[in-house]
Amino acid sequence: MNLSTKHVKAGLAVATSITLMAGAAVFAAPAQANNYKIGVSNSWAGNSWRETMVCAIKAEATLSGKVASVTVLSRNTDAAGQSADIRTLKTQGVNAIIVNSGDPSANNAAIAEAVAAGIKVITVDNSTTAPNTTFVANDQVAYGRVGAKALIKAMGGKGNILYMRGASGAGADTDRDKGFREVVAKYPKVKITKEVFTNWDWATGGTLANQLLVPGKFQGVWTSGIDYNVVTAMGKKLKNKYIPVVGSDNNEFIRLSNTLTSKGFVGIVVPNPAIVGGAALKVAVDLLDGKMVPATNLLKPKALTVKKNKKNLASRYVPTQEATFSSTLSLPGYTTFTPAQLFRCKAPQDSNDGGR
Amino acid sequence: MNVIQLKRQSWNLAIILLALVLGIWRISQLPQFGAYEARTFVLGILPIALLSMGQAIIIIGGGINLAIGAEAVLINCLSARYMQDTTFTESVVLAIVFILVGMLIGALIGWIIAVSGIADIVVTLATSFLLVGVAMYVMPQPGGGVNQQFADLVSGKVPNFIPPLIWLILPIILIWIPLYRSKLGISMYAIGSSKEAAFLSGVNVKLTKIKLYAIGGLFAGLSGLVLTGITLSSSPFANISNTATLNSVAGAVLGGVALSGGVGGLVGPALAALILFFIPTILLAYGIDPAYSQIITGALTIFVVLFGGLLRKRTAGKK
Amino acid sequence: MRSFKVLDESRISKSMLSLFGILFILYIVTGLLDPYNFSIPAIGNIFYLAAALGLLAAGQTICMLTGGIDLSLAMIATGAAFIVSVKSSSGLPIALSLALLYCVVIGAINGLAVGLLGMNPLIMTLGMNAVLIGVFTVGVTTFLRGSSTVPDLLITLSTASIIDTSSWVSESVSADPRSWPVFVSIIDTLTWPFFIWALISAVVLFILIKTGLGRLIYAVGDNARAARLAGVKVWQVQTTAYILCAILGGMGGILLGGQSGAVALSLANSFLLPSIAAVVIGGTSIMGGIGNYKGTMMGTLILTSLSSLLTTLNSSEAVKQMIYGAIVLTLAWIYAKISEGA
Amino acid sequence: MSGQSSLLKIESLEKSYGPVLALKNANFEVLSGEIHALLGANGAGKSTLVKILTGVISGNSGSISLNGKPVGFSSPDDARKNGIAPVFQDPALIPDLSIQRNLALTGTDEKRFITELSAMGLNVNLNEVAVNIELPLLRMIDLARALSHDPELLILDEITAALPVDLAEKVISIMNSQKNKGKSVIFISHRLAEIEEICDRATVLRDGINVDTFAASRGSEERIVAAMLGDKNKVSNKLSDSKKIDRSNSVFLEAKSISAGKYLKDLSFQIRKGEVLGVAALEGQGQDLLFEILAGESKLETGEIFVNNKKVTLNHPRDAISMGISYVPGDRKSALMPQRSIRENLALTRFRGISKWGMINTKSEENQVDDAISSLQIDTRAKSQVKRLSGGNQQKVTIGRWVTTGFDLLLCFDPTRGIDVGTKQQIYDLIRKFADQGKSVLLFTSELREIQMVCDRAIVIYEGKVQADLSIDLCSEENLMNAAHGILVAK
Repeated sequence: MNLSTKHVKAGLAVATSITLMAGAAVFAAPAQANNYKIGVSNSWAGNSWRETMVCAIKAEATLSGKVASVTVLSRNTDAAGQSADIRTLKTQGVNAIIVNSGDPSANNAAIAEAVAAGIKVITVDNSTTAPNTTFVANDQVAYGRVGAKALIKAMGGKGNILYMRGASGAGADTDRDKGFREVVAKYPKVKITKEVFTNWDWATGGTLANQLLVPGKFQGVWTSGIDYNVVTAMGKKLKNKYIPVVGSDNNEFIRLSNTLTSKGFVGIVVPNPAIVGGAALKVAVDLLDGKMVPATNLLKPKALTVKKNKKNLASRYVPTQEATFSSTLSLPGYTTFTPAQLFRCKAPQDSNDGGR
Repeated sequence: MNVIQLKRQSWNLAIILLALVLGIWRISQLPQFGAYEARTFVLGILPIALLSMGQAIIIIGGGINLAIGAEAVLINCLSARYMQDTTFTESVVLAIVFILVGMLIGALIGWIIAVSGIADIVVTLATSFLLVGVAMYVMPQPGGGVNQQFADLVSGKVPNFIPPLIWLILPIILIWIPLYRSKLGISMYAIGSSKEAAFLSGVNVKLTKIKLYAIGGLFAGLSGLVLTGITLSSSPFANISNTATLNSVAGAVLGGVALSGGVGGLVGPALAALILFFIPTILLAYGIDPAYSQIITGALTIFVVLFGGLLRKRTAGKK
Repeated sequence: MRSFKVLDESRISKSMLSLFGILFILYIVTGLLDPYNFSIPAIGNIFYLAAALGLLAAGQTICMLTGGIDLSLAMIATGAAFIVSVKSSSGLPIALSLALLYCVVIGAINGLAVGLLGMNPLIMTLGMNAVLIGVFTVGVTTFLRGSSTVPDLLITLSTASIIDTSSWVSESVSADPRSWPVFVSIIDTLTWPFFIWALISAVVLFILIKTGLGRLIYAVGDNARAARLAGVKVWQVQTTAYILCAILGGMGGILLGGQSGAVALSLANSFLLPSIAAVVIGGTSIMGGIGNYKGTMMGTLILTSLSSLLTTLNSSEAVKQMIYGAIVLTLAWIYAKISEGA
Repeated sequence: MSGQSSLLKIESLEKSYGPVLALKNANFEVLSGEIHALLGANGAGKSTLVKILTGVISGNSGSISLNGKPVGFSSPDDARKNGIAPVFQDPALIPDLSIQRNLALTGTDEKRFITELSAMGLNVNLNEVAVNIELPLLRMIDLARALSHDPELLILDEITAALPVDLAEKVISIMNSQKNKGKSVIFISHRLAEIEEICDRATVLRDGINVDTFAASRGSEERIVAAMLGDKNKVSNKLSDSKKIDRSNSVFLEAKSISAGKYLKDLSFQIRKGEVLGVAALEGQGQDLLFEILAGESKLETGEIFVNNKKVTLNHPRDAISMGISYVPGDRKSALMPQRSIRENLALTRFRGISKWGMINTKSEENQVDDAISSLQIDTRAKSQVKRLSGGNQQKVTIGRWVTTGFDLLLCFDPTRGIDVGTKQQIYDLIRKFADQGKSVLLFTSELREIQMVCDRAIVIYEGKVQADLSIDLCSEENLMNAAHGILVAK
């Protein structure tokens, strides 16, 4: 009985999707190898990290040789707007959609419609609760964990922490908070004495740092990526007496960590590579090729300090790139592009040479 | 038909024409056009179209509501929080309650404006902060949910595009047309056109203002509920409410509502939302960065208002 | 018949007094909750933090006095900061000139559209805002691609004290700053942003009170037709006002960029509504023709103190927003009552 | 009159705006079936009284009774329901609404309205939007709308001001027919002749108190003026002998074949230095456009303007000002900055060019402003905001601005409209003083007798042309009126 209902349901689903696809199949290019159409929906434009993520998708698509075009819908929009974008991509006839969702569940309906139409949906960076999707991201819980461990170590196992989080309610922030508190709870001499949200906004972060950094009040600072202006603020507010800071792989933070070591600064770099987009593209192509891919693909971060990883950090700094550039240039096993190809940021359809 | 009526009609005509041209253009770009695509169009504009209509009512009445986006966000958060894990009947009852809450909030804002005598823009600016704060209090993080049947009632089961279309048209039939014909409707145009003359004609200016803000709040409530129905979720962010507010003003103005008050209707703003939806998607099909659509949208709003202003100047000059 | 200085004095002094009162109460409350706030460095910090908002609000004041409003101000500010940081590789003077040019051009477009073509300022600047967001979003990946690092000199100018005292206080990092010598604290208070804000404020006050342009800004805001009948070319005044507004906004943006250490598209976004709120709290009418920059300065300080109070209170974002809104509303209300009574 | 019953009775009514007492102990009675004139100088409390009667505001103390029953009106609607219908100088019709929707707004019966309007010999397209209708017709529409409610008491506030003669006559006949129906009318006007002619009784207010009530008849003028002015100086009807027409003075401005708008067609005239030239015309003959063209505010379509025998183009008021032509518009509000001080209003023209945007020379400005204030006797008690000045003082500020600036020709458009008698006299004196200084004044007035009092010569505009160019001895009201109606005047 149970079995038969399942069969009926499956049959119905197949029938529905065939009906749905019937019209599209005539016009849309058949999803043959070397001819995939990839759609990207990104909920936040004009942000360096997201731009790099998109460039990584484009560059990797070009190099894969299997992608005909990458259609990017990248704009600052709300959940309804992003849902509309996902639907628009579906009507555009893409084979796979890579979504960096601005909301963990608000796009589920639109994603489900795409999945029902046989489109592979890969969520990147921010997880969603939509079923039948593949998730590719940096492991944010581990991010919080390794960052906390390194910070407490640099603080000598005691003291007060200025805890500058990201945006309240964002998936990455919640995950990092989980990992961070897990570790802090194990050290009774370490206290989070001030907790603020930067909303991942440099102006807010800078203002808060300037307001809160008072000599003697804190022995360590956690940032959720709004990092190097906190270090700059220390120069002024703490009169160049630096305390340890956990930051991300922002170009400028890496530079400061390298150069200010001589002044006693301990910068803890926990990379959060933006080129995770390239990994998402590889997963998308694998899925379209019919390969088996796990539902969740997490990249494990490591905490880097000048003391332990001098070479790594020295090579990460890219002088030609902007301060907020996410300075991780390759993900072994996922990406194949060179830095130059990444910076070029061309999709396969962008030029006659296929962008290569 | 006199000059002004003709002009008002020609404006609507121009907007219908523009929406049609863009619509056909967009459809011609698609591999196929069917119910699903139609549904995508309607779902894409429904929340902002409702919000633009609410804004239009307030602007016609001589005000402006910079808190209308925040009202919608608050109702979005309230409904996604309390309608999660409810039965269909409960959801419907709650929906009615939240629409009333939206009206109440609108009425409260109207009351503050009427009693304090502070400019609309200042009061609504301040209340927009307040309401977003309350929304964040209700839903500290994005999330929540809603009864699936209720969601289907709002957005229709794929690929049924009729329910959202009904939600777009129903408010015009059930709220706008009776309003336009009622004494309140005439009073709305009256206080927008000339507060003094309206007062001398026996209009209770303050009460009318409160009622109009309440109706605006009703539309904001509808918009928030529809958002919940479409996204099955809520997001309590200030930037969302600000963007929605600014878009609602752009939509109303593009739809032929004069910012000086007393002129316009609700069909224009609904169509304007459609136009604002088509522009980026058409560009997308040409592989153009959607950021360009921001430029075009902004420039279009400016030019439409400029054109309308010149038209008004010319008719006024003929007096 | 001699003393003409009575410029609606009673009303303005009354509201200025109440603004002072509110500022004082906010300060006392913040101080009682965290005694550190009573120290000189903490006071200096308020001025330091208020500077960027103060500049943006100065621009908005000029605009609103003419009966206009500039909703594109945040993007003008962000754009100026962007241009300076990206073009700083060609030298700071060139970068700054380009930013200035940008502000003048955008301000002029806004002003000419409002003044000559009769555009509604709300819609014009709203549209301009959308256009600028689009232009810079495209720009980040095309013509403005490059390092958005703010040059060191600008960082110094937007964060440092005028006199560097770091070598004077040697082994006192862990010590409470209240134990530092008083003269060090006082010198620390004199930061570049504070100085720049004070300097620009003096200029703005001078323009508004002591120059013909200032008179015309008020005149146009009060009754543009009267100004025209008196032989004033109103569009010239409006255009100048929008250009001034854009330049002040650009300066605020660059300062903000320096304080943030980085430039992003959202740099000044969160300052747009506060810039209007500061002007409103300061008693400038949104209809134009009445108000002054002194009030706006008080408004800026009140908003800055308020946000530092809320941070001190560890209040959640929700509570922050609610209190912020309630305070702006209450102040506007009190102000309306005061001016009604006079 | 003894048989008439009391319709409206006001007893010891008081109203204050903050510290200013607008009405103190005012008593006023209207009998049924009478036309009662309500008179008083500006600021005497007339408009406050009307506002209270029509429910716009409410009094602080005192009593109002209607047909012997005490009443109080909470809103204009409330007053209308009690049978009181006002018609104001600025019609209370919503500009953006059609006449039909305007009628619906006040719950007026359309058929009744059309009947009332056609009884006046007028008709209107009900779909027409109010903003497209000429002001005089709009006032008549407002009046017809008020009549449709069959009011016990009709309040006409300055309705005949600037109304063409034919329409003004219609208003008067309507008042009479109301009276014949046993209904009452309160009539407010600055035109004393009208009052003498049609009103049964008149009540004069001064400083918020009713100072005199008497039966109006021809010859009441002296009594009215005396009551309005109190102990202040009385007005002489004739001016001093300062008028000396010197035809030998050279021509300052000449207009040749000016055409513009709907009205002005081929209009020509000259004005000499030291001459006060009167302009008379019925409403809507394009005189306002003529003034605006000379002031550089409106564009000339064809024709030429010569100043000191040189052809000039006036594209902006600044061009006119640089030619020495200054403009005092009919609507004071459009020339003043209501929220700014007297000083700023007087000194405004100092900064008109970009080259003058720099630092203000405080000393010279102060001297200049002081001079203007003392020579024009401007009351400076409320100097911080001109909106708090009385209408007369506001008008002095608009003229004073040009005294500080200096001018050769002053364009005065109905400068005494809605101003009390005392201030009117000051303005007449001022205009004559300008002429004595060799300056020219072009004066349009809707009160024809002013022409004989102030001018050296007058032109009458009819159908866009100069119908008559009359020397002062021919400027009797009768002659002017004939010419204004297109009837030739013998020279």
